[in-house]
Amino acid sequence: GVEGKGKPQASVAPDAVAKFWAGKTQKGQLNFANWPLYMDPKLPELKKFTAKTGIKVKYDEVIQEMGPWFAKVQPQLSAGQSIGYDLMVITNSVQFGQFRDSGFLAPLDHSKLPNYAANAAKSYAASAYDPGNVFSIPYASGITGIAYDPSKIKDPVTSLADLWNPKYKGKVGMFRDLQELGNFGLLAAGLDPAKSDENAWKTAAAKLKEQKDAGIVRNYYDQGYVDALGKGEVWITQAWSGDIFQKNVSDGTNFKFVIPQEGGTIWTDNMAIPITAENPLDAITLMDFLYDLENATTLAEYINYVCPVPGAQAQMKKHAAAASGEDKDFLLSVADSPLVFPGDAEYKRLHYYVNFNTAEEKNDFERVFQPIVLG
Amino acid sequence: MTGRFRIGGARLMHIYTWVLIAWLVLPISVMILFGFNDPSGRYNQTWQGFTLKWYRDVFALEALTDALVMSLIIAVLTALIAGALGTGIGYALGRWQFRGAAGLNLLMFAAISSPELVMGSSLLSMFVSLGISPGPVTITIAHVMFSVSFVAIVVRARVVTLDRSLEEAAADLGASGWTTFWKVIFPILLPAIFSGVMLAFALSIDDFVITNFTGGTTETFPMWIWGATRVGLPPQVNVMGTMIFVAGVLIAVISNVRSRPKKRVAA
Amino acid sequence: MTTPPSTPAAHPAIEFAGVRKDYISHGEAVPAVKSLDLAIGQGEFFSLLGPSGCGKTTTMRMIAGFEEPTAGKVFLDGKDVTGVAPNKRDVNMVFQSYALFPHLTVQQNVAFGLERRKIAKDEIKRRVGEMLEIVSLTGMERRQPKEMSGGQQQRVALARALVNHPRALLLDEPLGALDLKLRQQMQIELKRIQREVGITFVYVTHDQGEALTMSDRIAVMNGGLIEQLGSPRDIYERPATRFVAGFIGTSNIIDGNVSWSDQGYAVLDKGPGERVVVPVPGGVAVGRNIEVSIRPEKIDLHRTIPAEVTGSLLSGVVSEVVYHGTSTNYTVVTSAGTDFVVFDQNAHDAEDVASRGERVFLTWAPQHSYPIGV
Amino acid sequence: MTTPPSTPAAHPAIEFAGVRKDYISHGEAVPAVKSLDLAIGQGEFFSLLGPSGCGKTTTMRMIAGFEEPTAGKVFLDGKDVTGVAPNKRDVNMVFQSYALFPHLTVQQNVAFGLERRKIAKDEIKRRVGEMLEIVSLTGMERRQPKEMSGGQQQRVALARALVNHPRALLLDEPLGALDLKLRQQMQIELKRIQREVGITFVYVTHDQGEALTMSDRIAVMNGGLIEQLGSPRDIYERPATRFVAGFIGTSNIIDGNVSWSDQGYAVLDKGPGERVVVPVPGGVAVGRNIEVSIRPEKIDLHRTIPAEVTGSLLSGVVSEVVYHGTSTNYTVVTSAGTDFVVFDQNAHDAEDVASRGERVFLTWAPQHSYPIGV
Amino acid sequence: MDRVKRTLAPYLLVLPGGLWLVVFFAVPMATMVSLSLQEGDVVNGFVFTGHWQNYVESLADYQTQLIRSLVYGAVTSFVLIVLAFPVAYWIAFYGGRRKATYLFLILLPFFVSFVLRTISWRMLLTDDGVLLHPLKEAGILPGDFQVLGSATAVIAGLVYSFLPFMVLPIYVALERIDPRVVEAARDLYASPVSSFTKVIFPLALPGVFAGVLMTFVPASSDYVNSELLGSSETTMIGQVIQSKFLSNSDYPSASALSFTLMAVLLVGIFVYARALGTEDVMKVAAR
Ligand SMILES: Nc1ncnc2c1ncn2[C@@H]1O[C@H](COP(=O)(O)OP(=O)(O)OP(=O)(O)O)[C@@H](O)[C@H]1O
Ligand SMILES: Nc1ncnc2c1ncn2[C@@H]1O[C@H](COP(=O)(O)OP(=O)(O)OP(=O)(O)O)[C@@H](O)[C@H]1O
Ligand SMILES: NCCCCNCCCN
Ligand SMILES: [Mg+2]
Ligand SMILES: [Mg+2]
Repeated sequence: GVEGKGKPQASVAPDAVAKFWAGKTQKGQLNFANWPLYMDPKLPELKKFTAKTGIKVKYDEVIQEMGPWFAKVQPQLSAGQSIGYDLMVITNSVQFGQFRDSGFLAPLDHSKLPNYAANAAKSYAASAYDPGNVFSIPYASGITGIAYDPSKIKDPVTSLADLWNPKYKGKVGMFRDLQELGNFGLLAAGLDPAKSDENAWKTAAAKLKEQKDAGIVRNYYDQGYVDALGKGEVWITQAWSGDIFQKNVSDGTNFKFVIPQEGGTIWTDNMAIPITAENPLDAITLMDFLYDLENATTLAEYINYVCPVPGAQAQMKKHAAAASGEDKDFLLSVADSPLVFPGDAEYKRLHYYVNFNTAEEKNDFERVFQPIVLG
Repeated sequence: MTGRFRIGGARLMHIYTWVLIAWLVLPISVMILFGFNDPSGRYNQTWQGFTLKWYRDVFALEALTDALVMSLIIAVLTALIAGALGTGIGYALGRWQFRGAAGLNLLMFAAISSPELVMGSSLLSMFVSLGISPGPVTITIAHVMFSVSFVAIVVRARVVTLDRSLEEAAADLGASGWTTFWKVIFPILLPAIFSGVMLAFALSIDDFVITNFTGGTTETFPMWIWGATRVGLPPQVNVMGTMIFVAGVLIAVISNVRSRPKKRVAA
Repeated sequence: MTTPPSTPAAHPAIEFAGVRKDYISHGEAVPAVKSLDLAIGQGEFFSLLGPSGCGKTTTMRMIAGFEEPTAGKVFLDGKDVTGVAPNKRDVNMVFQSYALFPHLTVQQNVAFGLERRKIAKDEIKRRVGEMLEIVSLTGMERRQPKEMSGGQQQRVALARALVNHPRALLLDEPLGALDLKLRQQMQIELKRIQREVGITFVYVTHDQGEALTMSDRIAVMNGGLIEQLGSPRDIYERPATRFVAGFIGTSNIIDGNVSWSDQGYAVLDKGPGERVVVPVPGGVAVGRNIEVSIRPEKIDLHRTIPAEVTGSLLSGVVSEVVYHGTSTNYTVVTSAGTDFVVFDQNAHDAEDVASRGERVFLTWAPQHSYPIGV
Repeated sequence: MTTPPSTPAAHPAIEFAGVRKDYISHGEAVPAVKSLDLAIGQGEFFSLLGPSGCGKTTTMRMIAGFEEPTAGKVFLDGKDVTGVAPNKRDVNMVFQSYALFPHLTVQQNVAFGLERRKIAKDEIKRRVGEMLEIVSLTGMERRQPKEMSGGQQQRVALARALVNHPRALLLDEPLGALDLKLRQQMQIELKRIQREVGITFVYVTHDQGEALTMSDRIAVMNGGLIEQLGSPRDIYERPATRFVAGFIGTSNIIDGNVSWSDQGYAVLDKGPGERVVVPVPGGVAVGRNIEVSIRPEKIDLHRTIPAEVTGSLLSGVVSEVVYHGTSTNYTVVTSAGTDFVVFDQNAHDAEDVASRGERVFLTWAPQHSYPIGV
Repeated sequence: MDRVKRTLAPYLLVLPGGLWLVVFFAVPMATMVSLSLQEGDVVNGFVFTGHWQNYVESLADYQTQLIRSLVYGAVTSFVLIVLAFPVAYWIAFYGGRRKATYLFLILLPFFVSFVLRTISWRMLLTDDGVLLHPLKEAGILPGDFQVLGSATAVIAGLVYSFLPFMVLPIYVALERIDPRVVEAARDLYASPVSSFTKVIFPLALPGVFAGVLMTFVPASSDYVNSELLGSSETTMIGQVIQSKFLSNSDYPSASALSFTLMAVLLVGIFVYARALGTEDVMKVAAR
């Protein structure tokens, strides 16, 4: 489970849920906006869903990064118009707060989420960004760490310092997302993101600036870092845990993912329904469907991200038992992977995102780190 | 000019011209080539074998197909609207001198020479301020905005070369103003209007920057590609790119052949 | 000429009554045609001749209806057409650049006017066919204007106008765009066609040669007014004004005080033994200054003083001899002070009569001295 | 003419020795100039005359050095210049469209050639000033070509060439772009300037009138060859070939079998009482068919059969009478079957000699019958 | 009545298109200026406060990118002149009957989507791509050799994108030169070199100027090329504006930068037009 700390979520009006869901009917279709590398490209879970419910799903991998996604849909949402999607996967970052505080998210009717209630890890309900899961339920959590290409980098990569290593000048990738970038700056400077203040940010920014000015950073990436790694543009980069696994599976590469000694960050991507969704009932049906034990298991097996359903680990082992040969080894390795089912040891090394209490704080944070990316 | 007035040798320049053309064509050939590649994974990056399957499955990626269809619809609408509005402006500017013509010319010049980025972002600013939601409609509005001046210029160029006595000749032969327009002026302007419309179509279907600002979540073909490039372009993109390329070249070649004047017959 | 006569047959084809036309330019009225009273007869080949800007085109455009007179009236076939739109006037125009419809075939171009008048398809076909035969374009029906030579295009323009059987055909410098050779060919063609169809031609040209050879009557315009109206021969041989004399062909002009006048002749004394004899049917007062015009081809050039001179005699020195093939042109600086040009047709003797620097004598018969404005 | 004479002063300005020029077009050799042997004297005004495509421009361009002869040699002032680049040849060209440098002022245009030859600034200024005075453009130094009239532009082009004091000036249809009036003015100007500066002019025109009035000598070219070379009068009055006769001015050409030949004269019998008398200095066999050319201005036209005829006599019917001002042109269909054109200068009598349809008699002196190629 | 119709006709014809331009070009520009003086954030909204510090701050933070963009634009235009001139020259003077064909070949890239052809370049040139990978494998190039990511790569991309816009106007200018003018120069003792420097090049200048006008503005404000071909060292102002609008939703400072860019470019064009005579530029640009 993933926890966070911070101010409790401003509660919604008690009748908001009823008001939103009143009169909503199933339309038999829904549009799902997700990140790339977040589902088996053959979409087995969605096919199963359609077969079972008759609801057709249009699945688009249109989210590369939170900032642009929010900026893209914000004008439509504030105009009260449909963004063309009924379900989207958004991270517990700055923009989650913006979605939430702007009133862009539909309050969830938990009576329609029995699987979630039954199978989800309980800790999620206590998250700082959405306590009580009023607006969202997790899709998956993940770890931001370091990925590298062992064919190019022979020395073992263990520490954040490797991202600052002049030996890899021009071959280092960093995230463009300010939260992600800032976190690694803080961690590299020995600071805890979740407890950081403006002074800490400035120290971190200086560290990052140093890295940049030395010409070590090739570029600041969104989801495109995977492509850059594949093309040899970067040899070592900030990365999201499951992506590297999927990349290796699909393209036969042999990249490595590590959580640095200094620690990595953990985040959660959440399924949420935009307030202007045209097919919210279909959307919530899918949300719950993905919490079915079997479905959660197969999804985790493929994407290799932290599974919000603890029961999936046992289920996976069952799958392994039923399989044989390579498949069996593979399933076992996933079930035992600390990246999918992290243990306490891992959690100790993982940090939470910076938490902003006010809009000014967030603005200050951005003003500190933005010139690094755009400069 | 005869062959002796060369600077540094015509032959050298000839070779150089071809080198440059090769350079211009290189990425296009790569695009076409990789439409026939058979990559094993998600990344169509290195040559792994020949296949035609992407031609068979061009439309297999629903989102990509939708984006292409969206691009085509917007481009057709843009071409029609900008064609009509631009023809009006072009005809009026070429035909009459009137108060405000200079201002309009300036406005068009500004619209043509403004950075796309600024036009896109300012439109977005306005839509945001007015609470207008971006989407296919705003994209079309923007596309019409930046292509209308081009149509107007193409049409105007033809109108100014129009022999004014043609109108008088028509009147002289008993045609009313309306008849003169439809029977004489319009048919003569038609090729220019057609060029303008094709230009608007091409500008629209190719546009990325302004669409990126005014499109919201609407995905056009270039936008979809821009997004997909982060995680590897599927070969279908190459196939569609090739199809658009071939169609464009064919249209250009055909209209060029058609407009080539027949040999003048001597008296 | 203010009220046209009433019997139809007697109507002139075109009539101007007290017409004036001002253009408004930058808020000011620019007079283009100052005062025009003119009747052009049925079937006449009538030319307007004059320097650039004298108002020829404006006059023409008032007939066609592209411009309305500022004052006065225009009559076509006796009917007042002031205010009638061009498409409702029964005259047709052949434009300088022909103004053929580039998108239509020859057939369609020629049929254009008939179609506007809703004539039956068959009838149109027949008439267009006939017309194309007259202008010798049969077989070219499906060509586009751009596929034709300049001369052929001009014939299409003619056919397109003529096929409507207009009361009059207006031709505004129809040959202006052609080179000399083609121009000469087309002059002959035009004249032939006019003879054949027999309708009124109103012709504008700035080429005097063209006007002289083609017209029944010529109006010489200058500064928005008609300076002289008459047959080509009238205008050439008896110019009414100095302007006309200078504008049409080459004229030698000499002036002087009348030293003797009797029996319809006057004499200007030009030094010892030299004189200009001028016929003045109405008589002229001795002592009055008059201007006399003499055409260069009327003058005889002698190397020795002729024994007996019945008309004028001047002496001078040859300053220029230019061989032109059919004629040799001499420029003579007369003792009287004026330069005289003399054309000598190379008719019988192939050698020059005189050479540069030589002293010569010029003589001409009294009737070839033409007093201007007397 | 293959080896030029050796004393410098005796050199012709320009000489062609056995020159041939083929263009390569689509891999095939197209002969433009077939064989040219020609010497143009110092200070001569020499014209090339001939129909379009006869090789005039090609000849000119070989002098300037823009084309190299396929065979033969070109000499300038006695020096073989084959292979010498245009910028190293001491001749200058005046182009049809003037080819003024549009981005330079008049001053800069005229100075261009001098600057290339690194003449001192002061000297350039002086010479340009002088030259502009000659062509009457003083005060226009700072104008751009587009701000000048056609005639002024032409004078700039002339000045730009002349200022270099070239051995010869080549003018390729320099007046082709001008209208009639301006053209005539410029002809006079050109002739004046040539007289003043006294250098060789090689002049190309397709206007025979221009060639006749301006040249010292004319070469009439046809199909890449010179058909006749001589003075204007030679060429006009004694055309060497039928082509020359037809190309220069109007000629009446009649042929027939010699029915009688004696004492340098031949007679062609043309029906009862009608005949053509031709001088044949070398004699000609009876019965031989010969062609005779007669210029229209040499012919007298009579309404009644003349009492005494010493030369030729033909009868015929007038088919066309065209008044031209200085002359009246008659077209006569002769009984002999050929159309004759007769120019009658309107010299003494203002009335026409004959009118359409009338029967007339044509006479001319023996020396005006010119047998072609006998 | 007819007369009224006639005087109204141009206005009626111009109205829809003109209005479209005013409403969707001129008004947005004004809106943008207004937005650039506002304060606030997306969630709570923006209010007009005449906050000109937006300009000060964003310029302070991003002047490097602005200057870099202008430099890239200028270098691009310059390189384009050098590359395009010989081609335009050859086509204009030696293209013969195939002129149209050559021009068509030059225009070929336009038949492929702008984004797609830039991506194709990236694909070709990328560190382990089809071009470099084999060379690295063969040991001809060191393993860390890279083309992408440098200013050179970005400028090369810009040059590629805009090459036809330079070739065409220069070609048009050269094509208009009367070949006899060149002959006249030779006739007047100009060597091949001086007839080029004294006549051909000066006469082609309006085309060169038009080419600069048509390439400098879009090159300076581009962001696709530097995004795809560049690195963090090559960030251009377009990327900054794009990010501020489309990632950070920071409309006021994005607008301020946008307007600054526009103003700088306009002043540039104006000075430039003045320097060479406005008439010429307008004429060439109006083609
Ligand atoms: N639309 C107009 N507005 C103002 N002035 C005009 C207009 N059209 C003609 N004019 C003036 O009216 C006068 C007569 O012009 P018009 O065109 O009738 O002359 P023209 O005899 O046909 O001359 P040209 O031989 O040059 O064709 C000229 O002074 C001319 O400048
Ligand atoms: N560059 C060329 N290539 C091929 N043939 C040519 C070329 N230039 C001229 N010719 C041909 O050579 C012949 C002579 O041409 P030239 O230009 O010398 O004629 P011209 O007497 O000047 O004719 P014009 O009076 O029309 O100017 C013509 O048949 C022409 O078609
Ligand atoms: N391939 C899926 C990656 C999802 C990453 N989302 C989390 C972003 C945290 N900033
Ligand atoms: Mg006129
Ligand atoms: Mg020629």
